[in-house]
Amino acid sequence: MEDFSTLIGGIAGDGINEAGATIGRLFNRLGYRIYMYYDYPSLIRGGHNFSLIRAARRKIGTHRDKVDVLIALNQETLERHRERLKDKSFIIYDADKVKPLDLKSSACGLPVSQILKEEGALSIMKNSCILGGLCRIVGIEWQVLEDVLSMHIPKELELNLKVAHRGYDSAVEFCRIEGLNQESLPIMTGNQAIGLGLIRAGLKAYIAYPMTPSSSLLDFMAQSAPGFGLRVIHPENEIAVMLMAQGFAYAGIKAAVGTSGGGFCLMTEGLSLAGQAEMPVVIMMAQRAGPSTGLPTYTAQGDLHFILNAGQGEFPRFVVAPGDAEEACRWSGVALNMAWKFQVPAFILTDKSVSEGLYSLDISIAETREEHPILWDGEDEYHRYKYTQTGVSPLAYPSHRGQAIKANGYGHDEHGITTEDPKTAVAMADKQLLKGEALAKEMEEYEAVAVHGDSGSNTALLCWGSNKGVCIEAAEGLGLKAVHVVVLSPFPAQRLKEALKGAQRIIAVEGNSTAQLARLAGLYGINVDEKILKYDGRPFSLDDLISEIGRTLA
Amino acid sequence: MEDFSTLIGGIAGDGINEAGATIGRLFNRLGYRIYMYYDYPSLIRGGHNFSLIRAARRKIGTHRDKVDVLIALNQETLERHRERLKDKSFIIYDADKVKPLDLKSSACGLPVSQILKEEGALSIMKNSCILGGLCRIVGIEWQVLEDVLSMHIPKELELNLKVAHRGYDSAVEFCRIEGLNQESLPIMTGNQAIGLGLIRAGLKAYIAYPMTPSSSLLDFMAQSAPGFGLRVIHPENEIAVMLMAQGFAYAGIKAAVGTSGGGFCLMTEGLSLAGQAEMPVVIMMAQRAGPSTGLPTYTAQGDLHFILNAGQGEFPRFVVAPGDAEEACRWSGVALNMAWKFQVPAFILTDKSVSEGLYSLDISIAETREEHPILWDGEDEYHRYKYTQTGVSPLAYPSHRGQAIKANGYGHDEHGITTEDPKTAVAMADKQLLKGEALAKEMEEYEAVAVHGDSGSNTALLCWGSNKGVCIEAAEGLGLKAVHVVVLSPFPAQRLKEALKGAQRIIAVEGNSTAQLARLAGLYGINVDEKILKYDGRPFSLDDLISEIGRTLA
Amino acid sequence: MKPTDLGTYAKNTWCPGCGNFSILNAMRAVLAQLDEEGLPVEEVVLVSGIGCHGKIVDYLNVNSFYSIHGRTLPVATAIKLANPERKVICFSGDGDCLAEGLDHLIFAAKRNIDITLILHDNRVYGLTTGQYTPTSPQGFKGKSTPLGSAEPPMNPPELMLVSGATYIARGYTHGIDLLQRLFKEAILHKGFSFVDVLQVCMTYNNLYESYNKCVYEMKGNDTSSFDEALRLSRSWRYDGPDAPIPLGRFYQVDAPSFEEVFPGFELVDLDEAKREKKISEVLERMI
Amino acid sequence: MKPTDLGTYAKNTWCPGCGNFSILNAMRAVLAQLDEEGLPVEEVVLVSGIGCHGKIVDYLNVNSFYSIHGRTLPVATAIKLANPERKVICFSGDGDCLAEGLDHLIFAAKRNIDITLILHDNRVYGLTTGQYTPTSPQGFKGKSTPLGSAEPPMNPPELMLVSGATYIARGYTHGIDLLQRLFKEAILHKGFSFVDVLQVCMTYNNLYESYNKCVYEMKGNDTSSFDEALRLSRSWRYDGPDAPIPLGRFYQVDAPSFEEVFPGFELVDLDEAKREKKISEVLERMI
Ligand SMILES: Cc1ncc(C[n+]2csc(CCOP(=O)(O)OP(=O)(O)O)c2C)c(N)n1
Ligand SMILES: Cc1ncc(C[n+]2csc(CCOP(=O)(O)OP(=O)(O)O)c2C)c(N)n1
Ligand code: SF4
Ligand code: SF4
Ligand SMILES: [Mg+2]
Ligand SMILES: [Mg+2]
Repeated sequence: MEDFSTLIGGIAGDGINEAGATIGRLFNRLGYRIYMYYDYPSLIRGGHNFSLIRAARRKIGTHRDKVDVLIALNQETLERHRERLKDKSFIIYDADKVKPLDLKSSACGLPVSQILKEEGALSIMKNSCILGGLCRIVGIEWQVLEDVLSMHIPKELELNLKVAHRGYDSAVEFCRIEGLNQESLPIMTGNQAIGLGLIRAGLKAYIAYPMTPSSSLLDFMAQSAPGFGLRVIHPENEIAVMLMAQGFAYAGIKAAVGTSGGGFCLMTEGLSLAGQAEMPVVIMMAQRAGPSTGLPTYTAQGDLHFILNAGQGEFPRFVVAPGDAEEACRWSGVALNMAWKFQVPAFILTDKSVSEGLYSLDISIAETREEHPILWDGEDEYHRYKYTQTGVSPLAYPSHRGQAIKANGYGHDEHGITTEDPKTAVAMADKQLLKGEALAKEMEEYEAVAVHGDSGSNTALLCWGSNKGVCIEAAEGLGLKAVHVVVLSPFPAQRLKEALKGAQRIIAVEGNSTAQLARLAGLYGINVDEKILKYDGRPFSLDDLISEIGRTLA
Repeated sequence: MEDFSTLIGGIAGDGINEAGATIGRLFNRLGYRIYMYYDYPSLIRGGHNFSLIRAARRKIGTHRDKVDVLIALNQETLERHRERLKDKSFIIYDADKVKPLDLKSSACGLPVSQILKEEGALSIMKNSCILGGLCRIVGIEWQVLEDVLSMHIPKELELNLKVAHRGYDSAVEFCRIEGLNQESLPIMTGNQAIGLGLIRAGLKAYIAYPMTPSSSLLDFMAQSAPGFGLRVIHPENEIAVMLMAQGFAYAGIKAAVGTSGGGFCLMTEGLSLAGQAEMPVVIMMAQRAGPSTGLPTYTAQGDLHFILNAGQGEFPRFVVAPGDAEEACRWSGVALNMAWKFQVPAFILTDKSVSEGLYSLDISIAETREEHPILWDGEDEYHRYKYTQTGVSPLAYPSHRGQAIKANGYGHDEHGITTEDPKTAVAMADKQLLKGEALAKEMEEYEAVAVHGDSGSNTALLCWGSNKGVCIEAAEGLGLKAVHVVVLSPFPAQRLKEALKGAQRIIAVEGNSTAQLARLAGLYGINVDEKILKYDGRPFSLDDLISEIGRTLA
Repeated sequence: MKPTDLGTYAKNTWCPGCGNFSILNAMRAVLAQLDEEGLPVEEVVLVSGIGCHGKIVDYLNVNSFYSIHGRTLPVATAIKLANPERKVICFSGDGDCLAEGLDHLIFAAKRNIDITLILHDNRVYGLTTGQYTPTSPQGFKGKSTPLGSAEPPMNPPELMLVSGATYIARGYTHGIDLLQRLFKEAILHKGFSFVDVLQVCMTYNNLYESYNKCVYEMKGNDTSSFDEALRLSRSWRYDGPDAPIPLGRFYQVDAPSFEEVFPGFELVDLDEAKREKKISEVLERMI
Repeated sequence: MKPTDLGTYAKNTWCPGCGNFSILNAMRAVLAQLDEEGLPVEEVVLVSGIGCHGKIVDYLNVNSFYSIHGRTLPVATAIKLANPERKVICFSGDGDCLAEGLDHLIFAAKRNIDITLILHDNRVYGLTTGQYTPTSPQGFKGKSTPLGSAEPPMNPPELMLVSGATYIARGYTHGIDLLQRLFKEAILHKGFSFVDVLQVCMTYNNLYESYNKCVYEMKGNDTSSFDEALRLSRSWRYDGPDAPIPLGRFYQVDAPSFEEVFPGFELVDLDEAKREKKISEVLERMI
């Protein structure tokens, strides 16, 4: 079985996210590639949370509707997800809490509470118990589970192992997941991948005010701070976040910020300052369903044009929307490099699916090395905004005896002194245009658009960001082409046209209600024929998309 | 002479804006139509300010490079503007401050300081003296000046008149401006016109934090508050401004806010709230040269796409960019009506040129009446977000016994209670789409695109906002068509296509460096052939544009 | 009207044992009681921020505006100025009100606008799962500060006192009688009322034990004295966990409230004809 | 180094007689003097907001960041945290710092970060031509409040005191010796220093006469006493024009500053090889 889906569900507080991750790690140890979707409402205890873990031979980035194993920590899980059961699915449940439904599936109720009680274990350890049962049921060797738990359980490992073993012993084998002859890869969320990508490319400071689904990057950075020598700050609000980033940039410290829509709004004034003052800054912007507070823990691709146009006035920006953790890691590094090379704001535009989804990551692919900005040569007088052929002025940071390094958000001359002179205004605007061109030129070297699936097909799915995985699989399954636009600004129109060559029918697949990428492509004369849009806050499953494509092509 | 230009220049603090307005009023009394451009840097005393007042038989909205009369309150004025002199221009100057250049123009130095001293007048009264001289020189009767001064000088009228008469007596007639057989119209700035337009359509509250070039609307509203019963608030910052507007909207009070780019940035989060909570709010957004602080007192059209896309998530909005005071007055009323009819944010997008430019206004054209929103009928239980065919839910404001009126920026159900249910999320997003369609339908009734000049020409100038006036005149002069897009959202693509029918060569004329309207039109398959862009913070003069068109067509 | 009449069909999603339940219950009781006593509940408008606290408006069948993070007060200010008859009550979080929206809080106090602000002061960001807030003690180990926060805490009652608030009190979510008394006083007070509620967050900052040990109710303090209010509000500054923590009313004085002074003239509501006439007059003066 | 060495070619565009000239001159003198005394001027970074005050950075040939309205402090905070050796000085306006950016001011004080903030407190929005600010007296007739503002003023030194600033003083732009003394003290003070400068705006709020009548210099006050500082800072609260106005230092205490405590560990600067190794370790733990 080379495509295996497991769902575990319970209430918030049950640790469903972590339990799902552990299941992913088990499959990972067997050489599978992992994708996990974690679904939870905006509350802390109660409600309904579930993790959908899929394991397959090849790298994947989407989930299936149906599951092979359904793990129910409560009755609601069973009831909500019964539709996901196939003829041969298996149900595992907490026998003390869940009354099995009269279903045709095989099922195993574990006496979880009893085991916990007997072992004197905490309620949260029920996951260990259940996972023990799962391993036995799907034929994963005890040792694999022991290795995983030993690595990832920070507290009371012994007791957890004991409880897990009890679960293992209470169940019987139902099937046997074969190990694949592949090495295990690290598995991580998109946000963790971004963190690593930024750190690898030389990040020295991370500033954020918590906001779902960006907060887990703040967590990761705060944890990584001592090891990597990062300054991690959670200040009073997002305005401060964005302005602090500029203080760091001025001082020569590579900094990034992270937020989501509402928080980003508060950064737009600072963004425009970064444009005028030419401060490099990286913004990780994780989309969620809006407008306003919207559905804070659910996904969307509704902010593309906002990001492309945010901030008053005109200045170039780099925008990349990675489609999975690998891309997130690689392109975050590129974003940091571009920010400093061209002294522009650079966006890593994700959504809840990419930011909080769990993926297998092959670091050899995701590698991006630090590049260093053009520095002042120390000759003559320093001019922060010196005109050059590329529009990029060499950088210097305080302190240099005899030199004043003057950054300025007002209209300014080369030295950084304020001026409202019309000729200088034009020259500085032209400098911005030049930088934009230089950035676009640089981007020609990068694979800003990727073609997947059947490249000869005359039907193409056009997507961006988190829909990469689902579009690739759907395209492969249906013999279509899938075109994934990775860089959104500077827009890779030429590459996109080439990628779409031969496609007579272009279907945009997006997580919004107005087809924002299609709109953007339209600007460059690329017209989409059909649109498949999902805007209920949930990502497409492979099955969703395949049936939508079927409807569209019918 | 039916096209007469006067320039008056001096330092900040000389009252150049008011002096220019007075000159405008003089011509107005003679039946001329007026346009005035006022140029000043961002400082309070000193520097160089000038007003360029143009008077013509027909309505105008642009200035000429050359002037007929140059009034120099200081030497710098003479030197900076000598290029503007024609063979037959006349120079008036303060003889105590200015050394006349050796120019061929006729000139008259008035002994201003001496007169002031003899009359015991304050320094600021020099303008009265100079204006007296001007009237005599261009043959405007004393009585006209006396009328204008009597109406507009709040303090020490007698002394001013005396000083003016001394100026009048010190000069000699050089030419004679003929009165036209037209009535005098009110002359006002774009911002004043907006204020009147909003008040006429039922505005009850105006909230703003000062920011050039929007501040003069705040001034106007604060002055008008007692007479019209307006609540005018200048709170702690723009975030508060935008949120207060929503509190008023919730309570049923029609409110507007005003700002410029940087301040608008701080409103974007509240804007998205207005989208989700369906709060009607009018935003007067006056563009200036950016990015960031940029050139605060200079003009630009650099924020169009920002305005169209600001705020996370997707929701409809109304955006109108009036091209002069008349349009500003009429369309501001429309904006307020649309905001409340469709419960959407409505933008009045101006720039420094329109906001602070002075225009003759024919109120009979600028008239827009208050329309009333759809109100709850009082039957059954009130649901703030009731689904309807147009997506527009009837409004109710507190208080109604037994009814809770619940506004919500979170994802919500019809009643306004938070929910993250996927079906409801889709239904509410569809409601937004429906409102957008209903708004677009309503807009079909409005002249959202205007055609001027030679409608049969196969070359068309395409413009928006403040370039209306200059494009019309250039088109008329050169036998071209001028197409002015007034409404930017919902975009009047159909009307625009019709307007451009027959045009084989479309030239975008814009005050930015990236041709933002051209980009927008491109989305609808309307492709511009050439671009004339000006981004030095100064508006096009008629001569600028004509020579640019010449170059383009060559 | 019974308190239960003020419920809604919304499912309550707070954690079991969360202090917010006390605030909800106390407010429900007070609003029901006030309705009986002549302040009809439909005259009340609730405004909430974003955070666990914000959910309270979903649970009260009362006019409400569920606003955004940190922005209760400007919304509330406009609602009050739209109609000074309304009783406007804000529910705000310590992150919401003291970090994101602090500017508005100080201005509301400065203006002494007649609004009641209930601060759900759990000294943690609840809804974003456990970061330090402005009232967390220095060294607080939250998600964004795993090694302990570097900032000393803010002292909200003291800050409100110097900012101009005219009613300042502190409650605790174990102690619903006091909460009810303070809520009622605050709502009835004319001017800006600030109620700091030590609201226990069970999940991320369970301080029940330490609070239970330390809180005491102030008795007989001179609530008209700035100095005494200052002294008492400074007697515990959100730092050490084991100092005595005063509950009750710190301060209450009478002062002109913003909506009384604003806008500086009698508001008229012109009919269209009158408005047109005035517009003509304005236009006349522009010739 | 002479003060004049610190000039630039930028044309000064303040109004004749503007109090900002005194601030500029005092700062220039102090920086030149400090340079002589061992604080090299290149170690200084200036940050300004937007308003007439902000222009000062154009007139000083010193490292600077001309920021946006209200946002000096977050920029300055990061510059300080980037390198705690730097001396960071903010120039801010009363609109800038007390309205638009008040949140940051209180947090800078709370953190006690070693930054000096000079408040150009002209009690009016200068550059936007004359509106009331948070320190304008109630009833101030500005452009946005032609009938008089409805809000009582804010008292910045008092607010700073309860917020945690460890150096608080007031100067006046007629009195350059005192200004110099205070600037120097403030810059040398370790922790957050707040200097409220009664900066006269000639054009929109000319208070020379009233200030000249009322100001006096505090002598012998106990600047380590919170209570005394509070009393003195409350002795004039920006309202009546004719009360005695204390100038000089209100408060100065020693306390840990933010950059000393932050980030809670020794900052290392890993070379690429070490970084890669650490990354591999992190990845290992993710299998
Ligand atoms: C502008 C903005 N930034 C961040 C968030 C994310 N956010 C939601 S709730 C919250 C923290 C809430 O903490 P607090 O105000 O103390 O409320 P509590 O949950 O503790 O009641 C944050 C940061 C947001 N919604 N909006
Ligand atoms: C976000 C934002 N809002 C408004 C403005 C416009 N603005 C420029 S200067 C200023 C007022 C300045 O007043 P203050 O801070 O007291 O400085 P002063 O000019 O008196 O020195 C304002 C509101 C701006 N630049 N940015
Ligand atoms: S997280 Fe804390 S504040 Fe939020 S509901 Fe749970 S216990 Fe209450
Ligand atoms: S307006 Fe006032 S503060 Fe600004 S430069 Fe002139 S005098 Fe100084
Ligand atoms: Mg909290
Ligand atoms: Mg000021």
